[in-house]
Amino acid sequence: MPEPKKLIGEDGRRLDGRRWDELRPISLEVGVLKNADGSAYINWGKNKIMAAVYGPKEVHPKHQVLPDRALLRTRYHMAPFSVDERKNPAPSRREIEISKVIREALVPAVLVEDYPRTAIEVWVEVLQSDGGSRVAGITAASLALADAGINMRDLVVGCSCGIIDSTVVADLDDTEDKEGSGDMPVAIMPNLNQVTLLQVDGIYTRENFQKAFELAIAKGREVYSMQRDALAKRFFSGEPQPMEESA
Amino acid sequence: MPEPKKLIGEDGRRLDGRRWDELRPISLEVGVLKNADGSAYINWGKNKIMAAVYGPKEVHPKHQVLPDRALLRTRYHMAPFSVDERKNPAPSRREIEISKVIREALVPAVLVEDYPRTAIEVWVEVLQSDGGSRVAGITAASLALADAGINMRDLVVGCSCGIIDSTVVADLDDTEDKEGSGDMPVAIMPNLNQVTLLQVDGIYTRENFQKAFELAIAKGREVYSMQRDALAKRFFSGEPQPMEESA
Amino acid sequence: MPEPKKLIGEDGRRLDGRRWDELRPISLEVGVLKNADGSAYINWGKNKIMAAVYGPKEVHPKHQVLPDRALLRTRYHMAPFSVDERKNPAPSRREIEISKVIREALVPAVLVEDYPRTAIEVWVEVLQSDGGSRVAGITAASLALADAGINMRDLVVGCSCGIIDSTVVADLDDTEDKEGSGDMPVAIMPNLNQVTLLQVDGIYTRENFQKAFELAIAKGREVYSMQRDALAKRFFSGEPQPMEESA
Amino acid sequence: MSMKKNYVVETIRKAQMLELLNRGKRVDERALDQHREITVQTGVIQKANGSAIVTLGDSQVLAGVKIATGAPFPDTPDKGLLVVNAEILPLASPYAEPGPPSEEAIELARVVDRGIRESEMVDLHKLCIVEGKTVYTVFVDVNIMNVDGNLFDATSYAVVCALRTAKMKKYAIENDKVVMKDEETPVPVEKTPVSVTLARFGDKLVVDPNGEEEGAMDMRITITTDDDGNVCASQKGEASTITPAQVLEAADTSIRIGREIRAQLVEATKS
Amino acid sequence: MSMKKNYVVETIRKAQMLELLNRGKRVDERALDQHREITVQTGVIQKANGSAIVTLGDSQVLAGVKIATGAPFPDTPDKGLLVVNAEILPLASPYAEPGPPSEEAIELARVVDRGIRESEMVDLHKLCIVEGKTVYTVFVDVNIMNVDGNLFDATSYAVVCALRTAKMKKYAIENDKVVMKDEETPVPVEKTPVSVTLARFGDKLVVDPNGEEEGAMDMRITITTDDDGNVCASQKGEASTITPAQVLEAADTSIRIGREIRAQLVEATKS
Amino acid sequence: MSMKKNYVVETIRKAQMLELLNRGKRVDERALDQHREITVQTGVIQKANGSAIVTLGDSQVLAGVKIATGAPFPDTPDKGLLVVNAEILPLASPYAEPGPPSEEAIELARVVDRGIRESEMVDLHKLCIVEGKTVYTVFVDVNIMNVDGNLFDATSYAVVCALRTAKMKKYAIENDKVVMKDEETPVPVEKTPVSVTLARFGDKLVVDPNGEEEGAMDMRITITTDDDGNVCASQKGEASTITPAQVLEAADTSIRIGREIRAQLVEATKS
Repeated sequence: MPEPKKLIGEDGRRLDGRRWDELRPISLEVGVLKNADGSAYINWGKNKIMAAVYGPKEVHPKHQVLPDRALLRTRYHMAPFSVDERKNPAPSRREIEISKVIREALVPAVLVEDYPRTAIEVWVEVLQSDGGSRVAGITAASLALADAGINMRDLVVGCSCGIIDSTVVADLDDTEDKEGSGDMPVAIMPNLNQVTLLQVDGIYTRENFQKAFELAIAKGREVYSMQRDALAKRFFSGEPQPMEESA
Repeated sequence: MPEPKKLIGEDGRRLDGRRWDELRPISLEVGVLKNADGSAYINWGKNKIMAAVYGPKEVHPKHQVLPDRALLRTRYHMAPFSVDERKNPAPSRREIEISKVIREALVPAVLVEDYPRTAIEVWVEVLQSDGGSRVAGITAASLALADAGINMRDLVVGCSCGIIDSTVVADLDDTEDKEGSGDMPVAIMPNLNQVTLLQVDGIYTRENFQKAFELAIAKGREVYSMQRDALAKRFFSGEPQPMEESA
Repeated sequence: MPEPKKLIGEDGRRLDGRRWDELRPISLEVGVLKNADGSAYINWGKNKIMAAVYGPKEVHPKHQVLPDRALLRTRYHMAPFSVDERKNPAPSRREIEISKVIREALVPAVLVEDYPRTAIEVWVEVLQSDGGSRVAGITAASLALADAGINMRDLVVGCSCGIIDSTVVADLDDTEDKEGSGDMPVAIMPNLNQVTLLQVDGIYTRENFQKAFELAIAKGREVYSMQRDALAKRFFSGEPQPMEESA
Repeated sequence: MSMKKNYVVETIRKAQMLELLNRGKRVDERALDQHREITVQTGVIQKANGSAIVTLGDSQVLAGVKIATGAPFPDTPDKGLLVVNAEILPLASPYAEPGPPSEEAIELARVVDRGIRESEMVDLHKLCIVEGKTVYTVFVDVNIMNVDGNLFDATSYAVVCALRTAKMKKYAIENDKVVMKDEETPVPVEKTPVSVTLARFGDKLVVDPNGEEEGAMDMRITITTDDDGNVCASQKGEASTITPAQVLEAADTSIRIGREIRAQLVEATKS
Repeated sequence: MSMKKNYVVETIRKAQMLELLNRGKRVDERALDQHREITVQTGVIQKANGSAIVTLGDSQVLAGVKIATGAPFPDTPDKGLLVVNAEILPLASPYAEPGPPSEEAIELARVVDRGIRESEMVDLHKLCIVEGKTVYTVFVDVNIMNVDGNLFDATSYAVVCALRTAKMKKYAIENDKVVMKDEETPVPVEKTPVSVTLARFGDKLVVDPNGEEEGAMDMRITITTDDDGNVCASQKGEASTITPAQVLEAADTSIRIGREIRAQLVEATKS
Repeated sequence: MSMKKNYVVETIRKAQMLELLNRGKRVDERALDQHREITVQTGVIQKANGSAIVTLGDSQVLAGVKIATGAPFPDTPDKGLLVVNAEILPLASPYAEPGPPSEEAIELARVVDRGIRESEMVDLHKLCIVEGKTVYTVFVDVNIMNVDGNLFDATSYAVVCALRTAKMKKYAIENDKVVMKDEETPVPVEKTPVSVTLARFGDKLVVDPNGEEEGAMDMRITITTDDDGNVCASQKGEASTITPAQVLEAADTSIRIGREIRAQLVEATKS
C-alpha cells in the first residue's frame, strides 16, 4: 500500500516534531464534575476526554444483578463535533466495540467483589478525538474510579504504539494513525505488570510486534506517573477539599 | 425577512375573509368513538382531530406507578395524509415535544390525586392538520376527558394568535402560520383564569406580545362556550344515552 | 399484464424440465445441529433452510406466560446472501408476516397444552431462497419439533402451487413465482386432513382455485412421505444415536 | 386485537355462541352469511388525494391516499409504486398500543395490499410517467379508528373507496423535463376487489365476525375476489385449522357476498 | 431532570423555600431576580467550527458547531440550514441515562433552536451559496456536562456563544463549480437572543432556578428576547399553571435581565 | 456466548480443568497447542458470489459473499469496499436471542474484519472500476450456526475460505459507461490471514478453546498472522488480564499454528 506522505523527516523527527519514542503533551485533572461520584478530564495531544463514575448503585433492570460482584457498565461515546466530519450521535459499531474492550480493561483493576449486587457506571465522553482516544479514555476512567473511592487493585493506564514509515513509534496521533501502517493500543496495570487491553492493527514482523508492544508498556508507565500526580493533586493539595469528596 | 405574500388585504380582511380577531369555523362533537372511555372530534378550520381517553387503568410497566396520583399519558400524532407532503408515520421530534406540552397543559385540570396508582391515556390523532393543531387537540382532549367521566377542576381550551403583516391576529391558519412572522399557542383553564400552555415563536414587541397573549385568552374563552355546548349536547340532549356512558 | 417469458414449452415441460404436477428435488435431514433441542435441514429446489427448536423452556419476559399452554415463538429469517440482491439483515415486513403465519401453521399440530407456562422456540433460517420458502420452512420446522421430542398431533407439511401461462402447476420455483400469475402456499396436517396455512396471490377462476388448492394438498402428502423417511432415518437407522437424543 | 381477557366468561359465552350457531343464529341476530351494515364517506380529507371513512358495524377505518412522483424500481421501470400501510391507532381499542406497527397491523396491511395488487385494481403501467425515470408513487395509509372485529374487510373497503375516488396531478414532458400541470386525473382504477372474511366456529362458517365473535372464533379466512368472480387473494389466520371442504365453501360464499358488497362500494364512490 | 427522590425531605425543603421566598430570599442567598454566575470559554474544540463551554452556577454545557455544505430544502431554496441538537450526557446527572434523546432533551433542543431561529440571530439567506443547489448546513450539537437546574438558559448561552465565535470556509463559484477556498469568514450573526427562565413558587417568580429549586418549583417559563427587547420565543414548562399577569411580569423581567446577560455574552465572545 | 450457568458445577469443573492442564492435558484430550478438527465446504450457496461452511470442532459457521458495485468513500476514491457482518443466529445456542447484533457479534465481526483488512488479503485497489465513481462493494455476511467456543477463529476461516473462492462479474468501460460483462473473475486475493485464538487458565495458554473451556477460561487472545509470519491483528478479550510474557508466547504460538492452518485452508480452497 502506498504511503504518499512522509511521516518521519530527514532529521528523524515526526511531523509534529516528536522523536520516535516521545509522548504527546498530556494533562490530567481529577474531580472536575460536580454531580458525578468521581470524574477526570484528560488532554492528550488533541484528545479531550471526560470520564465520570456513578456508583456503586442499585442495578436496573434487576435481572442483570450479579450476586457476588458489581456490574461494571461502560460507554465510550463521541460528541458529534469531536471529529472532522460531524458524527451521527447514535452509537456506531466502533463505539460499541470500544465500550466493551474498555469495560474489559477496567474490570480487572476494580475490586468488584467488594460491591456485590450493585452497578458501577463508567461514562467516557470524547469531546475531541485524536489518535489513541481509547487508551486516553481508559487512563481518565481509572482516575475517575479512584476519585469515586472505588476499591482498586491498581490503576489502569494505556498508550498506543504503532508503525509509520516502517518504524516503530510511540503514541500515534490522528494523522499517523490514518496514514501509518499499524496501531497497537495497550492498557496495563503497572504495579501488577498485567495487560488489560490489547488490540493490534497493521503489519508487524515478530520483532516489530515485540518492540511496539514493549514500547507501549514503557510509555504507559510514563503516563502512570502523571496519573499519580493528578491523584495526589486532587487529594493531598494545599487546598482543603470538601469532606465528602476526600473521604 | 421578506414576506412576499400580502396576508391582509386593502379591506383589512385576511386571505380567507376573516377580520383580524375572528376565529375560523369550529365544530365539536363529544362521544364519537365506541371503544374509548371518552372521545371528542374537532373541526377547526381545516384541522380534523380526534381525541380519545382510556382510563383510569392499571399502569404498565409497574415502575412508572405514581403512588399518590394518576399518570397521564399523552400522544399527539399526525396521520401520514394529514399534511401536504406525506408524513413518515414514525413520531417526529416535533410530535414528541407537542405530546409533552399537551400533557403539561392537561394535567393541571385533572384531579389526578383522585386516581392514585392508575394511568389515564389521552390520544390525540391529527387526521388533517392546519394552523393551531395543538390547541385544537387540547380543546378536544379536555372534552374527551370530561366525556370519560374523569374528575376535573376546569376544562382546558386554547387558541393560537400571532402576527401577520405586522398585525396581531387571532387564530392563524396554515398559510398565516408559515408566511407570517409569529405564532403563539395558548391554553387556559377559563374558570380558574390560569394559563396551562404557552409557546411563542416570532418577533413581538412588548406591546404586541401582550396584545397577542390577551387576544389568545379572549378567543380561548370564546371556544370554551362551544366546548360547553358540545358537552351539553352530549349529556343533556333529547336522545336517551346508554346508561354507562352518561353515568 | 404481459408475460413476456414463456414458462411452459411446446412439449408441455416447464423451464427446468418438470411436468406441470412435478415437485422439485427435495432432501431432508433431521438432527443436524448440536446445540438445538431439535433441528432439520431441507433442500427443496434451490431452497436451503435450517430449522431448529429450543424448549420447552422458561418464558421471558414473565408477563407473556400462558397459564394453560406453551407459548410458541417463531422467526422466519433470511440470510443476507440468500437472495439475488444482498438483503439487509434487519427483519422486513414480509419476514414479520411470514413468521406469524408459520407460527399459526405449526401451533395446531403441537400439544401446547402439555407444556403450560413454557416457551417453545422455532427458528427458521433461510440460507438460500427459492420459490416456496415458507412451506419448505414449515416442513423443516415440524421435523425439528418432532426431533426435539415435542408432543404433536401430526406433522405439518406444505407445498405451494400456482398459475403460469394460464396453467395450474405444482411447486413454483423462483422464476415461476416472479414471472407467473399466481402463488398459493398451503400447509396441512396430512393425517388429520386439516389446512393450517393458506395464502393466495394472483388471479384464479373458481375452477383453477380448487384445482391449485387440491394439487397443493396432494403434493403436500407426497412431501409428507419424505418427512416420515427422514424421521425414520434419524431415529431408527443402523447407527446408534447418543442416548439423550433418541430418548 | 381479539379481546380475550376473562377465560371463564369467554368459555361460557363461546358455548352460548355455538349453541346459537347450531340453530343458525348469531349473537347479534345476523344470518350466518350476513355482513354488518357498511357505510362509506369519501373525500373527507381534503389534503389527501383521496380518502374514505368506512364503518363495518362498529369497526371504523379511515384510509388516505397521497400521490407523489419518484423513481421506479429497477426491475419494473415501466410501473408506478403502490404501497399500503396500516396503523391500529391507540384510540381504537383498549388493547392497542402506540409504537411501531404490530405484527397484526403488518399482516393487515399486507393482506389488504395483496388484494389490491393481485386483482390489478390499479393499472401500475398507467402510473408510469417516464419509463425508468419518473413514476407516480401512491401511498395508501390506513388509520384504524375503532376496533370491533374484521379489520381486514373494513380496511380493504376503505382502501378501495379511497383509491376509487382519488385524483392525481397530470404531468407533461416539456423539453425533456417532467412538468406538473394544473389538471387532475383519476387514479387508473380497473377493478374493484372485495375482501370477505369468514370465521370458523366448530364446523360452522360465519361471514364478517364482530369483535365478540373474533374473541371466540377458532379461525379466520379472508378471500378477496374481483369483478369477474375470480379469487385474487386469500389469507388464513389464527392458530387453528380449516378443512379443505370448508376452504371451498368459503370461496363460494366470498364470491357471492363479494358481488353484493362490490355493488355497494361502486355505488358509494360514483363520481 | 428534576431530582425528586425523597418525598418527605422534599416537602419540608419546599416549605422552607416558600417561607424564605416570602421574606424575599432564596436557598442560595440570591435575590429573586438574580441569576447565577455565568462563565464562558470559547474556542475549546479545535475540530469544531465554533464551540463554547458555559457554566451557569453548577450547570455546565458544551456546544460545538460543525459547518458543511448540502442541498437546501425545496421550499426554501435560498436559505441555509441550522439545526440544534442536545444530549444530556449520562455523566451529567445520576438520573440521566445513555440512549436516544429523552423527551426532555428534545424539548430543550427545540426551545433553544426556536430562540435562535425566531430571533433571526443567523441570517439564513447569507448561508446560501448557490440558490436551490448548495447551502451551508450549520449543526450545533450540545453536550450537557453537569445538571444543576435551568438547562434551557445554560444551553441557549452556549449555543449563542458558539455561533458568535464560529467561522466557516469561504466558497467561490468557478466554472459553474462550487470551490472551497482557504479563507474563513464568521457565521453571519445579526442578533444575540437571550433566554431567561423563571420558576414559579406559589405567587412568586424567581429567575434562573438551580437544581434544588427546580425540584420544588410549581412551573417554569422561558422567555427569549432579542437586542431590541422583543420577545422572540417562549415556552411554559411543567404540569402546572401560571396566571396571565405572571406571564406579563415574566416578560418584563426577561427583557430586563436579558439585557444584562446579552452584554456579558457579547463581551465574552468579542473577537 | 460463554455458558456460565451453574456456579457450583462450573467451579468444580474449572478446578478439574486446571488440574488436567497442570499435567499438560485438556478436557477433550487435546494437547495444549492443538486445535480441533477443521472442515471446509465451499460453494454451498449458489446465489452468493462465494460461500463456505466451516466447522471447528462443534462450532459451525457459514459465510456468504455478495458483490455489487457502488460509489467509493470520498477519501479513498481508488479503493473498493469490504464489509464483514456477523449474526449469531438464535438457532446456534440456547443463549443467543433474535434481534439486532449483540455486543459480542459486533466485536466478532470487527475483529475478523480487521484481520482480513489489515493483512491486505484483498487488494482493495483492484476493486476499483472507475476512480472516484464506481467500485466493487464486497459484503461478507456470517451466520453462526452452532456455538461451541472460539467463534473468532471459525468465523475468520469461513470468511477467508469464502473470499478465496468468490468470483465477481467483470466490468468494462464502453462509451464512458460501466458495462457488466458475462465473464467472471476471482476476487483479488493476495494473502491468507489466519486467526489463532488462545485461552488463558492461570499461567497456561491453550489453543482453540472449546465451549466448555470458554466457560471456565480467564481470558482470550486472538492473533492473526499473514503468509510471511507477520502479526496483522490481535484482540485481547474477557474481563481479565495477561502478562507481557504471555502475549509474546501467544504470538509465537499463533505464528506457528497459523502456518499449519493456512496450508489447510489454501488446500481446501484450491480451484
